[in-house]
Amino acid sequence: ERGSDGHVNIIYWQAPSILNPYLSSGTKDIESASLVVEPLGRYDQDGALVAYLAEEIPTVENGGVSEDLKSITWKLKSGLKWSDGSDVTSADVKFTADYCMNPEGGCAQLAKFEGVDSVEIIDDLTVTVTFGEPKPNPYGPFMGGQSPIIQMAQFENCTGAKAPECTEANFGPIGTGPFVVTDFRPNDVISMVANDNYRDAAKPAFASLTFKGGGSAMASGRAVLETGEFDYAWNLQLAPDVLAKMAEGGKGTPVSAFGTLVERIEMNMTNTSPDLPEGERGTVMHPHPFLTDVRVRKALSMAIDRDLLVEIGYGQAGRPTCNLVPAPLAYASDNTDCLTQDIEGAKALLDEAGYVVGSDGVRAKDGVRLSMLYQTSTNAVRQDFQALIKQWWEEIGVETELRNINASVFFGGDPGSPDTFQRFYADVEMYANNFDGTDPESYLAQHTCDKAPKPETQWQGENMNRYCDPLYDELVAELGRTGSLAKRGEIAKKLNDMLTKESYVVVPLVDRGRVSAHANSLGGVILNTWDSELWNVADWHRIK
Amino acid sequence: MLDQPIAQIKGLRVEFQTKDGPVVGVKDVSFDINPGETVCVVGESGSGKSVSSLSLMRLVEFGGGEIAAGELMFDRREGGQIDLSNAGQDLMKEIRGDEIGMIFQEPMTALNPVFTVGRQLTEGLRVHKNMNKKQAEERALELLHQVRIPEPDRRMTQYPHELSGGMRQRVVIAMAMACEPRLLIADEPTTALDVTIQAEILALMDRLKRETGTAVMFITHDMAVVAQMADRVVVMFRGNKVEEGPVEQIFENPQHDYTKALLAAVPKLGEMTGKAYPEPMKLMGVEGQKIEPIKGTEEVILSVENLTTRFDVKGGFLRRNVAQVHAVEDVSFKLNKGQTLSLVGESGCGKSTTGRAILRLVEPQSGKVLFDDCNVLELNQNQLHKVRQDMQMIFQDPFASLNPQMILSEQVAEPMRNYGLASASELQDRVANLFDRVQLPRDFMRRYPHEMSGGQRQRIAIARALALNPKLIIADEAVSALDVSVQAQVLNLMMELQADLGLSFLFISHDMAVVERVSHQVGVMYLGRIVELGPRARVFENPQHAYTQSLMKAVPIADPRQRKSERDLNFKPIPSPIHGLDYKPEPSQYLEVEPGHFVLTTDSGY
Amino acid sequence: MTDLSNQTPLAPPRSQWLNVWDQLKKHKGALLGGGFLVFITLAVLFGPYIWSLDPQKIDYRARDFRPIYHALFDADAKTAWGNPLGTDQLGRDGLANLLAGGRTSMAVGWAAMLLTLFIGTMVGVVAGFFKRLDGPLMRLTDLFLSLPILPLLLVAVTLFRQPLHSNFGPEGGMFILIVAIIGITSWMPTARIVRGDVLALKEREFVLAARSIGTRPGAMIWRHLLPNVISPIMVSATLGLAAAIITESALSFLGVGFPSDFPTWGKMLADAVQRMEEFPERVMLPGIAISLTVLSVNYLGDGLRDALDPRIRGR
Amino acid sequence: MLTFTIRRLILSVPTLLFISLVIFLLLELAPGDPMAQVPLTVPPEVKEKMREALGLGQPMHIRFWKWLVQFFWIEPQVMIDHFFGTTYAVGDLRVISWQTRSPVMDTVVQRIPQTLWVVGTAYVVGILIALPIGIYSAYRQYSVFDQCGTFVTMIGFSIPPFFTGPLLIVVFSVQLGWFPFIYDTTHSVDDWDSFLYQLRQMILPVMVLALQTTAQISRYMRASMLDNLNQDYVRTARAKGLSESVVVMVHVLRNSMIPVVTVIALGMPAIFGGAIITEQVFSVNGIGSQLITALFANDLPTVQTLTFIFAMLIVFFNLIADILYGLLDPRIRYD
Ligand SMILES: Nc1ncnc2c1ncn2[C@@H]1O[C@H](COP(=O)(O)OP(=O)(O)OP(=O)(O)O)[C@@H](O)[C@H]1O
Ligand SMILES: Nc1ncnc2c1ncn2[C@@H]1O[C@H](COP(=O)(O)OP(=O)(O)OP(=O)(O)O)[C@@H](O)[C@H]1O
Ligand SMILES: [Mg+2]
Ligand SMILES: [Mg+2]
Repeated sequence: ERGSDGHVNIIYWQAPSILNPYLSSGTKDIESASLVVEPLGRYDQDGALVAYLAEEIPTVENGGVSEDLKSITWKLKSGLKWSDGSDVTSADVKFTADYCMNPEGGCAQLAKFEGVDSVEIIDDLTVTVTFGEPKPNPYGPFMGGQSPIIQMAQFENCTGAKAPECTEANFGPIGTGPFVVTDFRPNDVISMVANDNYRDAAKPAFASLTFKGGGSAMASGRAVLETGEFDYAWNLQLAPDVLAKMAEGGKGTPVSAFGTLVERIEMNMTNTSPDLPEGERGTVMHPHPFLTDVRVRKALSMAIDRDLLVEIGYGQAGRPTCNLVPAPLAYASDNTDCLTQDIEGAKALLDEAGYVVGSDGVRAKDGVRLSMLYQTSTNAVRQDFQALIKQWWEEIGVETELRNINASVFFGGDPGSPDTFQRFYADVEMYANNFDGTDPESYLAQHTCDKAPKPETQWQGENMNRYCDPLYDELVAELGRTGSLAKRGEIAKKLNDMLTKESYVVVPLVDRGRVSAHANSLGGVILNTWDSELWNVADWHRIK
Repeated sequence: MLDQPIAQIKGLRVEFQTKDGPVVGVKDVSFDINPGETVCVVGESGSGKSVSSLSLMRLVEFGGGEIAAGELMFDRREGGQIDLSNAGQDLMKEIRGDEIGMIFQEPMTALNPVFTVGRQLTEGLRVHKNMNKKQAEERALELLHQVRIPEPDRRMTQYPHELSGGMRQRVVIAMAMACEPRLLIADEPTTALDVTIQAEILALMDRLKRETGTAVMFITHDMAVVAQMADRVVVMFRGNKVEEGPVEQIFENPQHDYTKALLAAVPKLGEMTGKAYPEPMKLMGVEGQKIEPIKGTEEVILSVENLTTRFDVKGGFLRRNVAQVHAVEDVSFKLNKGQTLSLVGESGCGKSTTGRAILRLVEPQSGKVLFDDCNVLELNQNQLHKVRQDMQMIFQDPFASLNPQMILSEQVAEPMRNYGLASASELQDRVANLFDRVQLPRDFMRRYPHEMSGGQRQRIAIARALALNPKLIIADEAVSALDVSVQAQVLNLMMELQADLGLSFLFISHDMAVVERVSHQVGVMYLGRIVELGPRARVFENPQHAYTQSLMKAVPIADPRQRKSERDLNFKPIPSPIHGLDYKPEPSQYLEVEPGHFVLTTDSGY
Repeated sequence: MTDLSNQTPLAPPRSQWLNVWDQLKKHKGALLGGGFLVFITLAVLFGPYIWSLDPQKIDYRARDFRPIYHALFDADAKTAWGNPLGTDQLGRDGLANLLAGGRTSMAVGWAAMLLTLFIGTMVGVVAGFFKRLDGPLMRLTDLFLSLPILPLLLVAVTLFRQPLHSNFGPEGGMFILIVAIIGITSWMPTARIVRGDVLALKEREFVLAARSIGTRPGAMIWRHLLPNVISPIMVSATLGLAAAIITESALSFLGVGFPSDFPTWGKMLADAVQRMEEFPERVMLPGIAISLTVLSVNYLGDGLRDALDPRIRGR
Repeated sequence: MLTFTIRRLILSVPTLLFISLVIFLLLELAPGDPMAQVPLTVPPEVKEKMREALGLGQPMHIRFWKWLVQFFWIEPQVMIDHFFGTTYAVGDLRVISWQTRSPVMDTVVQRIPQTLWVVGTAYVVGILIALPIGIYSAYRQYSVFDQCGTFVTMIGFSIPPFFTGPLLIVVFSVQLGWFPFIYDTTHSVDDWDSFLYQLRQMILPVMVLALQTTAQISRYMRASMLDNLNQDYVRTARAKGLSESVVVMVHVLRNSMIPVVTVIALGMPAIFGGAIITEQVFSVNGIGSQLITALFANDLPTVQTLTFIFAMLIVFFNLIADILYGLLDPRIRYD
């Protein structure tokens, strides 16, 4: 029964700063907003699509998606009400699209609406989204936590340049979700109560909810697992032994699930020596002196013991992987050849490539020493990884200098800074990346030649390693044209293998899952890495 | 009852625990103090005078001292005699301030800077006499009247720093007298003050003693003061009592060598009457002293014309000047080579400022300072640097003018370094020679200022001034802070140097007897102006200006048979030297009463 | 007949520093502090040659060893004589890390402290001595007080890391950068205190006296002012060393410090906080090392201050 | 005194303007991008659009001028509107945070209370503990108490809060379970029980912060007391027959407090500035954590505004310290 279970406390160690997912794409903001505003459909814990506000998920089979893959028609459930009591109509859906696609708004989810030509209202409950080109995956708009439906009445005057000025709306959107915001303190805490107009009269079980943000993963883990002050803690990025120790506290349980997040090492194919003039440094003009040799790259990968990395860094929240696309099953390659460490093999490979050990223990060929700069963002686990990998590489005769950079600089795209991951003024770098939803097309397309960051594009671009293979580009184009799921899977696997086991340009290390924790008295938690973790909060309840 | 002494000190021995083991402050001292009697304790610096008095108050403990032996019998107001040396601090608390009052050596620091005078005065009264605030204030006001502070009502709400030194000392006295103690201990209450204020305070204490019958233990090293105040005298020397007796006996028939030396060293006003030129003093225990008049020359070395120095008083919005302190106003004089010109006058009349202005340590407003025919006031920094080589200054306070962190040889060597006069090896020799010159043992060279006695320190200052072979030395109260015996040595040294090297001195002092001893010329200053200027003999023997005359009267005479009575003294408060910006002082005009003897005819403010 | 001449204790002339040393010897705290400081300095300098285990050597099988003293009260604890202070979660030797970390921390601490003192004293003395510069310099102090350290660091890293890196190597370059940043962001309190003291000193007569004997401003500051502000500088020094060691660790925390394979006490402490309950020694050891160093510098500073002050020394 | 104050206040205007310019330039120069925390899945084109929407495309001097106008002209109007119900600022663009897209000042106002509660209380508690320790250590210099005091305060000074914080949490929250350690900012005090709860949730962070304050202030207090205990006026006070307690607690203390009070005043801006690490450890989410989140998110308007408010406080409290000095010490006169 709605509201019968009292109060629930959620803690995120990153605090939400806004409740409008169209103005911020931070996970904390999207997930907190998912308590209030809902999309037409969501991905479930297995990545399958589930209808939320929509009657059902449109597909080619049920006629919701046109044969030419150029349009998709959504039908809203009838009788849906906003939390202020007004009806949800297709106008709201269209408004949502217009809101985000407004060229002046700086919408954070614009990518979701990529290729959308128009959104038409068919009737009060039906809208059709038309794409300019065939879209094999038409579930961009209105699917998942990133693109929920917002109320037209509330946001009508907040479009375009005025979007950021509507503080009240951005802090307390009217939604269809199980909870309603009563008090929003940016970057601190959100207080919510159950939505009286929620479509399921029996839900949510909790009458009120506090969403606390801030602190550290350590503190939030403690609050749930050791002291029981909170019921749910998000994303406990802690060393496995620390987490295990905390779990002994007995007040709660860590839960984990896997998505597509892969911790990887990227190899730089260009020379970034500081001696090169600015403008040429780190561009395709100067190929890397030794990383362009696939044998070196492979040897580097072979020297790594991924099992140990997982054991030390992630425990139950990680598993070794050799794939850039580890999931979903349809797209995951069966590539496992990198899983066993082979130091001797690596040495042999380097010998074969002509790199011989010098007096200082570092291999060299023709005066080119295997000496590398290995950069990553500052983070305890990554630093441990760096230390381990450095040791292994040193064993095979590769000298490694470590550098770690403040995450906000490393991942910030400031073209003026030499330390961004796009600029990649290092030989190898390590970070994690994933893709939205379940379709890896745009993810794989990041490694085409034209996406290489270069001075002309202000160092923007996603092809960090400046990998360039015309074959790869062609295959990506083909993927864009292919509609059949099976065929798409095949191409995607091929692309994945080209980057990993064939060229070792990208050296995946760990398939990183998500660990969160809930109090033992909190029932109904199903961890979902494909959508907001709080996707089923309406089902949460207190175990008596 | 009357012949029972108020306090008896028997065999007192006080030790201090220091890092280098125990130091004996007082070895063995015994004497009595009878009711209504003034006992003067004299002795050189460090002889244990203060320590004895502090022991009587049981305050030595707070300075790290310990009464190692002896009895301190004190006759309480009620309840007869007790031995203070083993009384508890609780009991002492009752006695201190109530039955024994104490006036401390340093009036400048003895008052708490952050409380008003009124508050500090009433504190003791409220503790001992159980008065309420109002009663205590009334009584405090009465006390301030008694010590003759001008405008006592206003003083109650002022802070110590707002009072002049003399006023502060009077507040301290009022504080000590507050509860009408049976015994008053005065530890050098006037040493730091100038003659007129000193005379005033001595008169005041004398009157209070007469009116209330308090016994006084008066500590000093100034024999003239002793002669004026004492009934009995106790002479101390290095921790021991060496002589005791009625004042006349001590002065007329001293027994102990030290007492004799002490008395011999006292310069007496009038000693030089009839002599045209200054000459060194005869000292005890110094063999083969040659005493010859120092003539000097008639060649002018320094000529000051219409020197005016004013300090800005800032205030108001944007810190503009709102008024000026007219510290030196239209001063002119000439100083001859090899001679000494003395400036005398009250505290704050502008003596030091005149000296500093000549060296441009303060920037004068206008006037001319001709030194060797170049106008010092027009020089730029580099030229000034050069001229300072020939003009040196000895400062008022020898301790303050030496850097506490620097060893002495360095300080003496510094001027030579500044002018690059000697190479490193030569430097040591020259410093050593200077030490010899001022009669300091060479092994003092590695010492620090605080390891020296006051007289020794002053000699260092002199050595430093001599280092550059200057032609002129400005000696600002160079001997005021010293013991008489040391003072005599230093004076002799200066005169000897003058005779040998042909130095000229501008001698600034408020001690008339000393001035009489050393000067060729004397200038009397009052409120920034010279009111009388002339040859020493003329000014001393025939003072013309009213201020000079009263100054002469205030000088204590080191002869117990010539006591001054309070009625002879006629004090006028000094007017303020602060005037508004639009105040235009009139130029000074002088009348030449005798050849070379000038007297101010225009208004001086006196 | 009493001897009336001046009796002067004829102490043999000794050098100034011998005096200071004699005085210092009498200060128990200073001796202890100095002794410990010498010990720890020697240990971090030469320790790595004696205990030659590579602090970065990861021996995964030997991870999470406890210090050997642990065996005293817990016989089952994983201990090994090869790792007397235990190992960390990657099997790196605790003792070797402590020694290597000490090297960096002490170096950073001392260098940054000296820089802080240098800038602070300079600014303070100049502001106090030259009236005209007082206002501007004090406003400059306000400015530095309000500068946020993190952006400052990021700017410095962006601008200077590469040149420093190529000239001094990765560690050397970072060392200079960190020391410089800590130095320029923490001199302000020293400057304020020194300025206050100099203002008071300037009114003292010996400064006037020095001027009258022709001392030029430079020499004035050097000979007369600086030696007399030693005492507040000493206090700043003690606090400054601790602050620098801690700030360094906070910097690595923020990802702008030393490379991660470069242990420092602060970083060891910060890293170990997560496992504080299970392995208290990992926080305690670097923590104790920092505290003891700071304490001994404090005591040594106390002693030195007393020893350098001739007024106290004489007693 | 008044004119001194006014003069300094007027002089501080150019100083502050200059400081704001320097801060602005520093932030501009610093590498970093408001899009740094946007997930990597968002394509660069979209990020570029978002940047433009934030106004990042405009030239530097225009942005600085805009900020100046917003901060010095519009924000004060908003304040006036708030207090007097006027409508001067309606429709004007205020300083807007890039993270929250809401006026920075609103967030600041929202956060001041918890910062003041926690950091302010800690400061007060720290001082209240430090003063007696400092006084007694000086009065009994080199006694056991003094030695212990020195020892403990130096340890307190040399141990960083990122260690003491978790330590206290482990002991008092996890092991003993006495106090909560996640600060509830929504908690409002309206009765005895809620006050008790407020106390309980404040105790841990306050303890951590107070340790640092205590360490520093007690050192200053001790030094200052030592300076004054040997002064002549103390002997005079004793000679008047005052009891030891009056001598020490009235005469000596009053003088010793002069430098200490100014030190305390100079520490005040730090209260408003929050305590970055402690706030993070206990999730207090005060000003300190606002600044650090803004820094990491490269939220320049917030950083600029907060840093500048902080600079104003520093300048202001420096002035206060100077004035206090003059008020407490009658010897000092400013005009
Ligand atoms: N607190 C102390 N610690 C160590 N020695 C002390 C202390 N106070 C005084 N003494 C020593 O005790 C001796 C006597 O000192 P006292 O102050 O009584 O001299 P005094 O006769 O009053 O000299 P002055 O005329 O200079 O005041 C001196 O040798 C001095 O060094
Ligand atoms: N730096 C200064 N600023 C303002 N006023 C000053 C300054 N120096 C001296 N005065 C004032 O100038 C006047 C003369 O002072 P000066 O020091 O020359 O007196 P003095 O005759 O040497 O007195 P004493 O015998 O006390 O040394 C006094 O009123 C004094 O207050
Ligand atoms: Mg004395
Ligand atoms: Mg004078």
